[in-house]
Amino acid sequence: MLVGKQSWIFQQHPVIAATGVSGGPFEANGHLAEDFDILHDDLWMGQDSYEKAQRVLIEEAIQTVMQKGNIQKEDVQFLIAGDLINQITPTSFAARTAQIPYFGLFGACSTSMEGLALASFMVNYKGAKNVLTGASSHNAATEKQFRYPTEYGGQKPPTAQWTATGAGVALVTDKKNGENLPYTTSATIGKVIDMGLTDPFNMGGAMAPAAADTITAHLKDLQLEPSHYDLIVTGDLARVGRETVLDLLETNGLKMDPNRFLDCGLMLYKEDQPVQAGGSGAGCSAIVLYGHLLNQMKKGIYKRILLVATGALLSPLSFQQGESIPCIAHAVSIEI
Amino acid sequence: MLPMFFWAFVVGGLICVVGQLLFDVAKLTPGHTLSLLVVIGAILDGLGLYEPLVDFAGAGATVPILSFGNSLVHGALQEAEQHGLVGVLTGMFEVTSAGISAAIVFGFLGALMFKPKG
Amino acid sequence: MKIKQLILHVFIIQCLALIVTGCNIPQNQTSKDYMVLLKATNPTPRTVASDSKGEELITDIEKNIEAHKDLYDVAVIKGKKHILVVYKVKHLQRFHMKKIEKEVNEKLEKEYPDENFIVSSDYKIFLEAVRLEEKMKDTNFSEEKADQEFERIIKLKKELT
Amino acid sequence: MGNKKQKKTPEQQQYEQLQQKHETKRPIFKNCLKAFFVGGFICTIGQAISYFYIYFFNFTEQTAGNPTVATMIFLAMLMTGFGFYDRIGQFAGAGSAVPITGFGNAVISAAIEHRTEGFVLGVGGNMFKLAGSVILFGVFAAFVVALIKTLLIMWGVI
Repeated sequence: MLVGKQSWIFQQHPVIAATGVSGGPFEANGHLAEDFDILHDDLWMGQDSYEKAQRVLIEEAIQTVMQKGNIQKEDVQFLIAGDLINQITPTSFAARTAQIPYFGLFGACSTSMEGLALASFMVNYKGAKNVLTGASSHNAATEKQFRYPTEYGGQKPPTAQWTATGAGVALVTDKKNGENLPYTTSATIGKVIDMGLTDPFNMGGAMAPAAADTITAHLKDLQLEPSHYDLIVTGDLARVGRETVLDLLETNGLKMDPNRFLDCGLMLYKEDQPVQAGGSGAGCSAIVLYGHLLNQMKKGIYKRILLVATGALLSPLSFQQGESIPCIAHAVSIEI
Repeated sequence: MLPMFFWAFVVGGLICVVGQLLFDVAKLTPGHTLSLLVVIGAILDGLGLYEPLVDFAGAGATVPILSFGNSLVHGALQEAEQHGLVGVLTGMFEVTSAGISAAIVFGFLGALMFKPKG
Repeated sequence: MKIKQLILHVFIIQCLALIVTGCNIPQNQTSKDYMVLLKATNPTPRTVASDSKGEELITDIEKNIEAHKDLYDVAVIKGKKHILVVYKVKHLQRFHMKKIEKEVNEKLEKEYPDENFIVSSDYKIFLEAVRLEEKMKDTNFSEEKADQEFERIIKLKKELT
Repeated sequence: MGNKKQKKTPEQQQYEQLQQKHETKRPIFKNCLKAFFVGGFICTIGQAISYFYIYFFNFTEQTAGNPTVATMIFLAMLMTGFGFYDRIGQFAGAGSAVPITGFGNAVISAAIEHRTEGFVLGVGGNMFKLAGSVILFGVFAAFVVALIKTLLIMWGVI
């Protein structure tokens, strides 16, 4: 049901029945290693290109989620997923393997919540019984696509971010089997915001206004106070973006508790890992939510969270042509 | 010879500091910075200033990418001395061929031998 | 797979090392000559063909050149047709090497108009001059061989320009 | 490039200021220091290699430049291939980018990166995607400079 200007409320409470999360070697050394279902110690995942490696990550995440959710592919109606690589081929190729009717999404790093919102909407209105949704990224494949060759010795400034290697896929169903499972309650779809920043090594700064806009809209549409949520988590704003968005929200009249305002990009890696400002990438918010955060919720640490995935909608071409970086953010609230 | 090492270190280091300032203060990408330095090298040689620096600092002046512009001009001028204006075109790679051909050959060998580590 | 790659690496590196080192390693080096690059050696002036008049001349030349304030360490060798004059330039003066070379040339031509000079400040030429000088200390080293060596140095120097 | 600044709305400019407050500053002095020492060190190695060629081979101070450059690019290939050069680059910035080894690294890293697209379209087509601009602007600038100088000499100006 539409509430306010741009938000949905899911009265049927679509359930996130199971999740599958895979990651690479760098993530295995990070903070959240125990929340992964599959961890690779080889960045190539046994493939001969990084793009294929990313496909493997998605395939594995899909397999895991179907196993854990105890469901056959015939019973899954749709797969809604995306990534950052050329025309989202890794996801499409994984969908070819999965043989599930497929919506390919591109929302850059906001793909995870865009997918979860759409999946919840479908399930809520009986457009589907079981939907898989997810997002993925691969560090080396993304670097190659957007920046320099991985072996190139260019210096990254401290505002740069490290693209996470990993895929997170969730199974959204209409079954309420009484178990202690998280469910989605509402979603806010953001609009594209461009504050004219052009530095591709400062994504956090570019994406912060989009996050602030979506959070403000969400709270206004649902008439909530920030304290309604135990935790508000942004996707991959990292250090620079997180501080900026807190500042922006305060000017909007929303006082956040910094201890209850986290960022996936900052949670994923340890302090001593060379990630500059923090993690990023389409997979970043997917693996942190579907791995770590839902586990925390099942343990009862958090009851209500709002996840705001942010995406920078640039391409290597657009920034070389001197265009600024348009950004977007989508929010989904999850309760248990 | 020992002072040569010292001055190579100092001059080479200073040229790199110029590059770093172009990165950090002027916020240029590595591609822009290196292209700019090569052009500066070419102009310095045109003014006759680079050769004394090479005499003075040895590898401190020949190893930084500036010297690429310098040797391009050098080759062109040498050839122009003998063959006139056509020499400007034909002599360009006379001196720099080593760097470019080494980069091509070793680049290809590298692609044969290695995979990106990530 | 990994072992195969490793062998390939080692093989290619070996090949390159062979190519690099395989070509023209100079013959019979003397042990002391690396000192040339480290400090002033002040080698004795020599003539390829022994004649006392020539020796007097080159000692004179050496003194004359050494008087230049920007130079140190001068080697002079007289061949049949040319006289090779090699010197080192004080480091801070290396900015003006071209000017100094011109000055030395002019001075030599003015004071010894009858001789043919080859002037260089290149370390390599200096090194070779000292190597030749060392060899010529040995009385068994024939005049012919010395002349050959001398011409080789001259050729090397001419390649420079 | 010129119209980028003009197009910004007041709102965007305001945000830019706010954002800059939170932006982690680049440690310029520290970066310069690192660039100085690593860059200087690479040049010193270059000097040692060129003395090696002068001493053991028939190269003079001027001709030793070519084999020195080739050797340094060879070393850059090994370091790039074994995955060290990008780490040195992150530490040293311009200190490892400005020396000729950085040029080698740009060519070689691109070549290695694109081998998955095949040797012709991948390696061949992308090898110079980073270093190409250096060659282009180097050659063009050298052409202009040499042309001007040659003409000036021909007209007897200098």
